[in-house]
Amino acid sequence: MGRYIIKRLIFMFISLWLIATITFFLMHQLPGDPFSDGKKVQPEILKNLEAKYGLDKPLIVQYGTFLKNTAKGDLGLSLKYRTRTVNSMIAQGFPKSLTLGLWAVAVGLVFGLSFGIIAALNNKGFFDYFVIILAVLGVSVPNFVFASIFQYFFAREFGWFPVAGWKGPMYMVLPVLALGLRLIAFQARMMKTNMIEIMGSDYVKTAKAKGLSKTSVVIKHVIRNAILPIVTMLGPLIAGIVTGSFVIEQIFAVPGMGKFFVDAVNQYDFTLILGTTLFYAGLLIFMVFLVDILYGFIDPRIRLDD
Amino acid sequence: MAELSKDKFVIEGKRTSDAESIVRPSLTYWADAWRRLKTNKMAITAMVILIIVTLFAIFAPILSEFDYRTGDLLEVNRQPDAEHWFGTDELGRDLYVRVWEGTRISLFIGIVTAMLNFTIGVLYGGISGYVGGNIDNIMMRIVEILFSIPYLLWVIMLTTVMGSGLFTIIVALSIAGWGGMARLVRGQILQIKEMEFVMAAKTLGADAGRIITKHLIPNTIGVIIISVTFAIPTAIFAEAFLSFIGLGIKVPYASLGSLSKDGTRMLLVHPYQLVFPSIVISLIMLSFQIFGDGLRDALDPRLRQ
Amino acid sequence: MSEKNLKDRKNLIEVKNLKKHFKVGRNQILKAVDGISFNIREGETLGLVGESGCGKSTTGRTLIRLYEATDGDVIFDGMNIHKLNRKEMKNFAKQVQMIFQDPYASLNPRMTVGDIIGEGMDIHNIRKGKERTAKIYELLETVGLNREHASRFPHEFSGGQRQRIGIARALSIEPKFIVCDEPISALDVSIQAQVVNLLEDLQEKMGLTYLFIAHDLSMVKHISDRIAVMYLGAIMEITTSKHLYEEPLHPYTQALLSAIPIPDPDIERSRNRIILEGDVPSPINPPEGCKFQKRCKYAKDICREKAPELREVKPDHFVACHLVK
Amino acid sequence: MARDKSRVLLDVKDLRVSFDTYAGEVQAVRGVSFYVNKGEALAIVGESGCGKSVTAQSTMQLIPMPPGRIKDGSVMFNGKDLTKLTDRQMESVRGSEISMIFQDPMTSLNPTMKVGKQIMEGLIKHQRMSKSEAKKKAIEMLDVVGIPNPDKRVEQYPHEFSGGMRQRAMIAIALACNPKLLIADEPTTALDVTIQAQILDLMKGLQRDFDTSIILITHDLGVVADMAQRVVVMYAGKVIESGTLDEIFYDGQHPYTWGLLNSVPRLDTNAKEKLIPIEGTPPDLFSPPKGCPFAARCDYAMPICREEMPEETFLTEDHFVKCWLQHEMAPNIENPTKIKRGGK
Repeated sequence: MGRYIIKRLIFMFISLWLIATITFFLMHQLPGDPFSDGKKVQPEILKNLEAKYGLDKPLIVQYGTFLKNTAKGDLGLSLKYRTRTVNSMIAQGFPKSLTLGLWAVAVGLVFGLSFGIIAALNNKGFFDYFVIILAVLGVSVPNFVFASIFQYFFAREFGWFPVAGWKGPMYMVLPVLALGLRLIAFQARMMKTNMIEIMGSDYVKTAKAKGLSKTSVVIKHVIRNAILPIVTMLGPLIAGIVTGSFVIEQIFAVPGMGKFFVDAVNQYDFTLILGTTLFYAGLLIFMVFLVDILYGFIDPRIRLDD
Repeated sequence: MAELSKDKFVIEGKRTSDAESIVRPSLTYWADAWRRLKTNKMAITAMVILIIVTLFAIFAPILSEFDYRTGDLLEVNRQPDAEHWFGTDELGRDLYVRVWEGTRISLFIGIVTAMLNFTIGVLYGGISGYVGGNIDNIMMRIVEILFSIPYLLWVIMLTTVMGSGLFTIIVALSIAGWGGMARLVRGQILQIKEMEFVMAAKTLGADAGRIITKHLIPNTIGVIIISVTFAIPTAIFAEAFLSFIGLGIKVPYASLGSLSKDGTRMLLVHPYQLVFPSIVISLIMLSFQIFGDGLRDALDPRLRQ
Repeated sequence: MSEKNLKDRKNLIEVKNLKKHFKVGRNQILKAVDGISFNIREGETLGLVGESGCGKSTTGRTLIRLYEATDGDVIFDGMNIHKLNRKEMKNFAKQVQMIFQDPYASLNPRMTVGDIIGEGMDIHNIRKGKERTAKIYELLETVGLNREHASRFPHEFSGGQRQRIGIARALSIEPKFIVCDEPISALDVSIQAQVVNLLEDLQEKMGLTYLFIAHDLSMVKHISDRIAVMYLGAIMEITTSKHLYEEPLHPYTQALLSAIPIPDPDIERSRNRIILEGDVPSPINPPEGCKFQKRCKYAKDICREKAPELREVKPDHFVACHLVK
Repeated sequence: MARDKSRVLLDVKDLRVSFDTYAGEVQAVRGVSFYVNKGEALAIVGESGCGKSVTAQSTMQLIPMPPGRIKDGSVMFNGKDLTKLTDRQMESVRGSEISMIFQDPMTSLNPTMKVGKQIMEGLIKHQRMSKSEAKKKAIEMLDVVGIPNPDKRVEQYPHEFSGGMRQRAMIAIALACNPKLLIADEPTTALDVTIQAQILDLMKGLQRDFDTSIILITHDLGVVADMAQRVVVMYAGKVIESGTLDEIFYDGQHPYTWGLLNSVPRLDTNAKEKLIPIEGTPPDLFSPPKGCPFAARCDYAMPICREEMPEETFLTEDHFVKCWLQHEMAPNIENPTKIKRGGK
């Protein structure tokens, strides 16, 4: 177990280093000029700025400094907002995105799993068809379409929720729904498939042959085993939530990381892009790592030793 | 009981010829899959929708009197009417033409990207799976590290660097997207390679070329086709996503993503500008999803027995 | 079928100290086949029995070089087959064939039965066009199917029919030697007899040599001239099937024979069964000394220290046991 | 063994079970009747697809419904018709009065639940035991079925058990509540012969000690000869012959019974005789043939066989056969099997 964790940690750092390197060199190929806001910058100022950001030094030196700082957790100064560090911007934006993301995951899990369970137990019934339709729609219709529909009807037409902004719990409902819908659809579909497969398995037959009631067979034997594979899918799903939030935050004008990131992209603020990408990549790799370790604990068949 | 006569009690013995005969008509894999697919009404409907949408994407811009690039500043933000079926945008450009032009570009991106993913993925995964051993280990480790970054982050990084032309978007989407296909193909090859019919071919003296072309490819192609079907909408969505964060197709060109993005800005004032592109993109994604599901049911070897 | 006179037949295959080890996990080695030696004489059927994990299938596959041997030699008709180059291998492939266990996995589902049977001829450029078709029809009829079946796909056939298609494929290049790797294990009893009878008829007609691998000792005894009993990668006993049943010398063979229930109530009622304790150990960490010592009730110190050699204790009766005199 | 009604534990009459598939109705069991006496082991033999497993699972109402459907028939157990019970009532029968073990020990235990807990579940449900009592009993049961270190094993998961041990654990689960009837569906098919011998030995011992009746579903006539007192032979969803062990083996009357006995080689005979296979394959139960289902493969088939299914003919109180050869107009056929009473 310990050995497995160490191995995974090493692997994680190699991944992060590779990502950092690739991102760094890619960013330095950027076509735009980060210091021109459309108007001409005086050569001396430009020189000063370049010195301030270390851009006058050879690339390899810049790379070294970058690695050293990143290892310390310092992602540098923003190129556009010259007085602000990337760290401070992440600190400002990320909590909002995190709240949004966590709620979306929670909503996705709770509704997705329950829908999946009910659909499996009501196989070929009315609710099953409802879930099938929801699953296909949720997986295939782009989230910005849902977001717009929600915004138009629930906010503008019916006035149940505010149209956009981030000033309180009511502001969260629509973005969370728009972000979580895909997750609900995905989980419901997967849970249903897993449940139906397990309900036909030999060990469920054994459980029935023991005389357990339908409810305890479902709760103790079916649901637990059906959820297990979903846990392994959590990593990629959270990745989907993160990237999904870029679009959703924009539509609902949520001042989170997504908004910073989109701004950074549009303004060629390469330290900010670099920092944010690294931050997210690190976060996701770490999440996947956590999920795997967690899985090792909850599934007795997995022995984390190689 | 019917009247029993002596002649009914004469021993005739078995009629095993009956037992060995096969009554069902013989069908090839593809004919059988098509037969199965045909019975799936949803999948066929989805397929028809996709064909119609493709035809519109190809012909609607050609047949229309309007041009997707030039706007009429006197006709700005017009509601849909007999002249402009989908209305016009804030620059007075006809949205009917723009939507189908956008569909054309989105479909193009989707299909070309899926093909590139397919090519890279099949080659990489195929080699990794077939050769096996340490080469497989190393090749898969590389994929694992490369694709520990989420797909869309990859796409963002690449398009930021390469700029957002049609060509660069396709390249970026392909570079970021072949990992899944490579893993799938490798898994399939590894599994089929160990099956007894491949052993049998080796025992007969078949060389690698024969095993790959006659045994491995025909038995993986179904799964690969299904996966390509799902790769198309994924690429279309990824481009739309790029448009939303400002990295997609640039004006005056249009894609379904960029049109939707422009539409969301105008949503509260001119909702129709979002309605048409989002209906088309949703329809495409939905149809690919349903058609892909149908195709999976039709091609999945586990259902054949 | 009468008992064949086997003593004066020449050896078609000589296996010398054959080993096949697999790497599993990081530093564990699965010794599937661990130094076995035996001969197969021309025209005979050698049965190879043992329980799951004893290495019998690996032996069959290494014998015809589907797996590369870890150590040891296989001499086929004077050729050391693990030393052949690519071209010689192709020539060797014409002389040996294999029939597989799983009638569902052993036929390529995307090929017609005709192409499956014809593949060997295509590979070796033996027959083309009409001649090829004629041979395919002939083979189908040989195995009791008919020519209409050539255009059909494997999934349209039952298990027994598929197994016969597999036999036709093996016969297509007119081999001398066929490894039958549990060809009947997946079939129903009434169908098993069909396949076994077919194999026996073919042997008689074509003078084939078989290695017949199975876990069902009664069927092996029926079809084989001689039988080798394997346990954890080693051969415990080899002798004629008559001797093996009448006079099993190895304690494992005795237990194995005793474990098989006989479909005759009176006999079953009067039998005293030897029940072996414990499970079949894993070939990953086999016991020291004799592989069977952990489950052997006669085991002495020497059995735990030294692996016994396979030696001829009676004419044509080889046993690997320290305790057999 | 004369038929004594008071000794009958389970009496199945005219059971008909179908499965509705996309291609139509598969009539898996087509009017099966048999009974089990107290304390006896009954074997149901037949080839794959003959309906023996479906029969067993329908007895316990364990076939998935839909697509399965019990169309007709009754299953009398202890004075109750099991087909008429509510789900709740049936649950109290399963595991406490009738238990079942399955063919594949690798898949019949829940992989994510400790073996001990899987034994305890039934005890807690049927005998209202507390957790600690149930655990004590689970350890005891593991010991009874011959698993070493039961107090440690009770805390382990199925993947830590070998195949033979898992089947032992399945038996422990099945026998925990001391049921009157144990249905064993091919319990040793997936096991190696030496392990099969262990399990059969264990089952025989437990049958003696617990006085449990057993229905043994198998295709292996050797296992039947070893375990059973009475035999039911099934073919294509019907019982074609039934009788005591000796009556079936030494005095079988149905050509299919003869065929089964002749197609297996015997370890104890020396003559290299040809096996006599049953040519052809069993009929497709989508559209079962009109007359006797075995007629197409039967060496003694007569025109009448292809037209009408024969009624049962009783030879003794226990032994009946469904074959037109029993009819007075039919020619006399001598039993072609090689097995003779008294061995050899």
